[in-house]
Amino acid sequence: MIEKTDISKEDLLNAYRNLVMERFLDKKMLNASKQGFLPFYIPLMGHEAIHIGIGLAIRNNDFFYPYYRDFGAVIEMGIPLDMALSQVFATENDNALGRSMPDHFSFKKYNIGAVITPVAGHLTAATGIAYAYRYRKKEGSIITTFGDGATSTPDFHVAMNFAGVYNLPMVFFCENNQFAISVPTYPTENGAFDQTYMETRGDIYKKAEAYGFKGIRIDGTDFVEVYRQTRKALENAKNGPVLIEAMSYRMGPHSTADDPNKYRTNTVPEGSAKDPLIASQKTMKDMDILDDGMIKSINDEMDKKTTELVNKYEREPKPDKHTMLDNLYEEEPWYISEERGDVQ
Amino acid sequence: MIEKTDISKEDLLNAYRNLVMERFLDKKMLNASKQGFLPFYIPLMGHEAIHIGIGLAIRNNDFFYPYYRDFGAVIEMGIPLDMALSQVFATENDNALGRSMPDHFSFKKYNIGAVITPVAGHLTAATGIAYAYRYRKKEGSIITTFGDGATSTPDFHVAMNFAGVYNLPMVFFCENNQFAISVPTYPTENGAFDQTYMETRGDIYKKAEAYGFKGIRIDGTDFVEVYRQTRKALENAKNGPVLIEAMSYRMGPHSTADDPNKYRTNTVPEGSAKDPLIASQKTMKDMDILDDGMIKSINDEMDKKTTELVNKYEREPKPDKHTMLDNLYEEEPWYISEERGDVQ
Amino acid sequence: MTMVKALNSALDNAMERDDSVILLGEDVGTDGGVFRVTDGLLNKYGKERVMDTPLAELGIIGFGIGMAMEGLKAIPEIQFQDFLYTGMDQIINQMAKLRYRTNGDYTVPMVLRTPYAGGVHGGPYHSQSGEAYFTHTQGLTVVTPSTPYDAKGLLLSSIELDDPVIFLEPKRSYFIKGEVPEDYYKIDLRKANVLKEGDDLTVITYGPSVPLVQNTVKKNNVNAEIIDLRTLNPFDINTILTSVKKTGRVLIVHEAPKMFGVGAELAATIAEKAIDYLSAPILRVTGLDIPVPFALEDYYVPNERRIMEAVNKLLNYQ
Amino acid sequence: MTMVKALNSALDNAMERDDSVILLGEDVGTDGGVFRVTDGLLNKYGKERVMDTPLAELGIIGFGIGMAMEGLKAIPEIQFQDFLYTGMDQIINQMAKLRYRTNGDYTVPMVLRTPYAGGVHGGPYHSQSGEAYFTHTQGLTVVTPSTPYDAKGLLLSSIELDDPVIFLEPKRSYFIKGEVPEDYYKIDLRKANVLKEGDDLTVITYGPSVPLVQNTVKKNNVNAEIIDLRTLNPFDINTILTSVKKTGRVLIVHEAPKMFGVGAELAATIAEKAIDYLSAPILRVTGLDIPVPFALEDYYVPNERRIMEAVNKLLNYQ
Ligand SMILES: Cc1ncc(C[n+]2csc(CCOP(=O)(O)OP(=O)(O)O)c2C)c(N)n1
Ligand SMILES: Cc1ncc(C[n+]2csc(CCOP(=O)(O)OP(=O)(O)O)c2C)c(N)n1
Ligand SMILES: [Mg+2]
Ligand SMILES: [Mg+2]
Repeated sequence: MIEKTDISKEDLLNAYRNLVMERFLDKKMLNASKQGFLPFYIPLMGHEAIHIGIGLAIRNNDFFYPYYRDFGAVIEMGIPLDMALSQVFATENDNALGRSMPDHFSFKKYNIGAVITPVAGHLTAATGIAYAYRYRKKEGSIITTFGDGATSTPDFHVAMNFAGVYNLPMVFFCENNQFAISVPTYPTENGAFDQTYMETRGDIYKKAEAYGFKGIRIDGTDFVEVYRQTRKALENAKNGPVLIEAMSYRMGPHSTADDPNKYRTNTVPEGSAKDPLIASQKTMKDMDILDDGMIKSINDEMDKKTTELVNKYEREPKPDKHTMLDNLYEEEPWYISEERGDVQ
Repeated sequence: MIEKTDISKEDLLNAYRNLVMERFLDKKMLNASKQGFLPFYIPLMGHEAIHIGIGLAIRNNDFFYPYYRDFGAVIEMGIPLDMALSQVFATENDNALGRSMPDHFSFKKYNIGAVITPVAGHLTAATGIAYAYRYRKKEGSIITTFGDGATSTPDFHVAMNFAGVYNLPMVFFCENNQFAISVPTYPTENGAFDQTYMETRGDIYKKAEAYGFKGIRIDGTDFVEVYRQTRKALENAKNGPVLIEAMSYRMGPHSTADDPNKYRTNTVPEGSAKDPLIASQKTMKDMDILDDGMIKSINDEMDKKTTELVNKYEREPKPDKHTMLDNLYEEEPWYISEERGDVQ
Repeated sequence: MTMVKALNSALDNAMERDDSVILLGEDVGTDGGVFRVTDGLLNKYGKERVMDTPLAELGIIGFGIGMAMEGLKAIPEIQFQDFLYTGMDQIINQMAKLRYRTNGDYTVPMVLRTPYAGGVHGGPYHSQSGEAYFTHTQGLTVVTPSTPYDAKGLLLSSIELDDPVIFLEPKRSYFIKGEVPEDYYKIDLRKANVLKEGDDLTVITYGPSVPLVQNTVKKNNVNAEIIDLRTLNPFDINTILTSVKKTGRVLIVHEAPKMFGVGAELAATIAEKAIDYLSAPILRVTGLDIPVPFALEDYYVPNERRIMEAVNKLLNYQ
Repeated sequence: MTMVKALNSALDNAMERDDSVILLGEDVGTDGGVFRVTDGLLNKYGKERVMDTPLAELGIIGFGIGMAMEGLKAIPEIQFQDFLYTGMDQIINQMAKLRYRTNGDYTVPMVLRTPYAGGVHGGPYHSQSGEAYFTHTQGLTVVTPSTPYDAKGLLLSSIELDDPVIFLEPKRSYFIKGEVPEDYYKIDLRKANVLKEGDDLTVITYGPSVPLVQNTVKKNNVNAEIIDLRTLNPFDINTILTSVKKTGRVLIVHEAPKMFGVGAELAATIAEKAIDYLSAPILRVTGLDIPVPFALEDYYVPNERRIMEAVNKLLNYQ
């Protein structure tokens, strides 16, 4: 049963279009990586409904602190594609001058935190941002995302505890794709457990209780459901923190350095019912927003558009090497000035 | 209602004697510290029932990894008073040559881990020890202690999660004295919360559920109860980890550097019903092991004995300064050999 | 006033001017901090600005970084520098790199205060001098005062900086006294302080070792130039080279262990840029290369005897 | 075989001889490690000895320490050295100090393996060269191989040591090939390796910079003595001083940033113990003093041009 949402059908359709775009872009960026245009790439497949649902739920005043696998969320929030792709392809137009790996966005003026590689390394900063929001009486809540593996880290515990103690206006959003590279999240997810161990024996959404607040588990394959629950959580967060565990599945490799065949058999192939593209299409159809003809034409459009985009960005020039010594400090130390002579 | 325990009345009486000894020793060591014999001291008052209960529960093959406030537990385990007091007073007979602060015991041959100052810094090592026990098919379980404040640390989370994932034979024992220096543990414990914050909003014993195992809350003022629950936990731990939260109250200052009047009014004065000495006496009387005459004579005996002990150890010689460069490495590096000339 | 009071006065001045300045840390509120540096500030500014935190340095630092990202000025206190390693990842990977990796999209104007070095006989975990970990971390400014006056002025300058500062307070000097204005004033973070001019040798030192060096030089009538670095990174190379070129003999004194310590970089820089001016080896008198032993701390730290041995070796060197 | 295979072979040999050797880390089991160093070992030795862990370096390290305290030999793998800072407290405060603070009651025979430095274009968090943090930590032995042969022999020696070793694997050299015996062999951890004798200058280097130095020296026909340190702390002072006294000119090359880096201590030690033998400044060619930028890593690392500039400056110095 599909409840009504508080946004228009048009918004939902646009969101669906972004979801399809993410799917196509992902494949083409993965391809660009195989061809050597990207030394490293983090695939998105399986996460699209989560991304689009989150992006749709975030409103003007909210703050988003993403992790490294959140491309679609940023796009759905309305960040210009040019900004996002300049970052992914580390071009000279990247606002961070190509200093970080793909998908490590930092868009302060859009209220987006700076993605960091060490898993969960952003979570305590997100609590500080939430505190600053309340201190400055800003509208909006903070939402931060992370993987299932991230719940094993020191940072998760400490950030959750700080959020509980200060009763911060924030949503902790766990994108549970059931794997942290090769290590499965839970004991029960697949049959490989005689050979190895898992991330945790506790249900992730219930971990919130250890910190005195509530957690929920949701379906992460349907972007409308993700939207609805996330929006509600952002509203509720004004009264204190909320944890969401969204169940999905990492359909591709962890990164371009990874070969998932070494440790699992893929239980959610593309096109199957748990593929977020298929699950989201079903919801949209049930809501009478989408039909097969539209699906096809959107696919065609996005296929073409994303090919053009990737072709363009993969060939953009890289940042000038002389920029690399800029902006380490407010005022340049003498030894950095000396080292300018070393960059030739 | 007092259940029967599996140990003799004589054992219980001896344990009670140690509890009284701890109380007297504590006062005199605190005094020695005020007189300058100890540059730093960590008071024990309020924890004695926990210590004695734990010490009584630990059996030959169990391993104990204590924190810095566990003097009585070590004594009750049967460690010679001379070893313990040589450590506290950092004398030349200390097996660690006075290198650590008081109560930082390390008695490998008694299966006691090396106490570390950074709060909770020993918890992950305790999990590794538990793993080694199982790997080597050793009898016994591991028990590790820590304060309530320690549950806020990264180490607590990570150690609990590892224990859950590997299903380790260990007991996590939280000595909840309701304060981490000045910061109260829970929101509800006293009236000071308009002015400040607390350690956590989650009940400590329930935190175990986040890691897939069970926690219990017990009364930490009656050593017989502590003994019984701890022994049961050590037995159960053979099937996986257990968390115990023992409720007590830090009746004195946090350390000799602390003035609790700055942040609280003492709600458990000496001699009140929640004083572990009084609570334990009541249990012992109910069990017909103790009467008022015995209480008085044990007090007199321990008063005298502890005065003699402290007088002796506070005047013992300190370790020879030339020892200080020993045993940093298996094989001494050249620069340490050079630095021997610096120690004069 | 004491250095503790001077630091308290700096915090008070800064909080009074600017409501974006926020203190946080274990026991900084009701208790006023274990060394009482934040005493009285909770009452004056309330718990929104003087925040007791749970026991997690990782959180204290990360929380402060987040506040800085939203335009507040967090001043976390870490009770002892020894405990800061539990938040090291946040320092190295987030705090120090954020400006660089975002090309200034975000900055981290934040001052992480922490007492360091010995003086309280606290054994291996209340006595560490870990400054070299921070000076080697690109993006950090590392500051350490030696007097109450410097403590206040350097702290206020650090608070104004748009970069993260590791502000190391020599706890053995917490209770030394000196003249300190009640009013707001600053000290240039990029300038070393020539405490005494001299011709025969240059002694470079900082923080907890400054009084020892001053007393030793005075008592033994050494014609030494004494440089108090104040900022360890980026240090003031001009003041150092000018002095070294004048005296030709260099002694470096710090309480941290020698090997791979701060003194090594000072020596290496001099050996690169002023070798022709040197008439003697570059010597270091430092803490021993071991953890600080509880009962024997007094033998661990540099002392007058060791300094004078080195001075005499340098002065007699042909 | 490649360095990766050589390391795998060392682990295999060690595990075969001694059932107290246990591997643990993220993805070391089924996956065989992100660089495949532990490939095949889960199948051979089972999950009790090749343990996949939850995502927590702090736990991996602490767990290993506990195993060591009970007589096992833990060999944790940290996926990238950059992530190790989340367990830094365990390294500095527990692993490095345990033997000392208990006067040997407990020791920590444990080898913490981790890839470091650049080579995979992984940006600021897959490229760090943090060796100076470890060399400055009293109690640690810091080892880094430069060839497949050394990798195996040094790893086996490290495993036999009754002390904690930080074993830094230059990931840019993971796939270089060399002769490596299948059998068990060791290399002295306290001896540097003179890779090439020479008279005009001494080049001291290690780990990922070794091939660059060798190629540069060869290609440009420099009469240089090349020292591969192998162990950074405690380093082999005799080999260094002997060479420096012979050549009188010193160049230090490493990929880590210069300021307060490992090269600083080498320079400082030489400036203390051999200054009279020097005919030129002590120079360093190192990584730049910034985080490693993703798109511009190639300009960050030392290169032939920079090395030859320094060599020429040294050789022409009067
Ligand atoms: C602190 C840290 N340790 C290890 C890594 C290497 N690593 C990168 S992603 C990853 C798995 C993360 O899993 P999860 O949190 O579930 O997120 P997912 O990648 O599945 O979206 C690991 C181990 C890292 N980036 N940071
Ligand atoms: C990592 C770390 N941070 C701070 C401290 C300083 N400190 C020592 S004890 C303590 C409070 C500990 O409280 P709790 O865990 O409840 O134990 P208790 O002392 O009450 O027995 C603090 C903050 C420390 N030792 N280690
Ligand atoms: Mg995952
Ligand atoms: Mg407590």
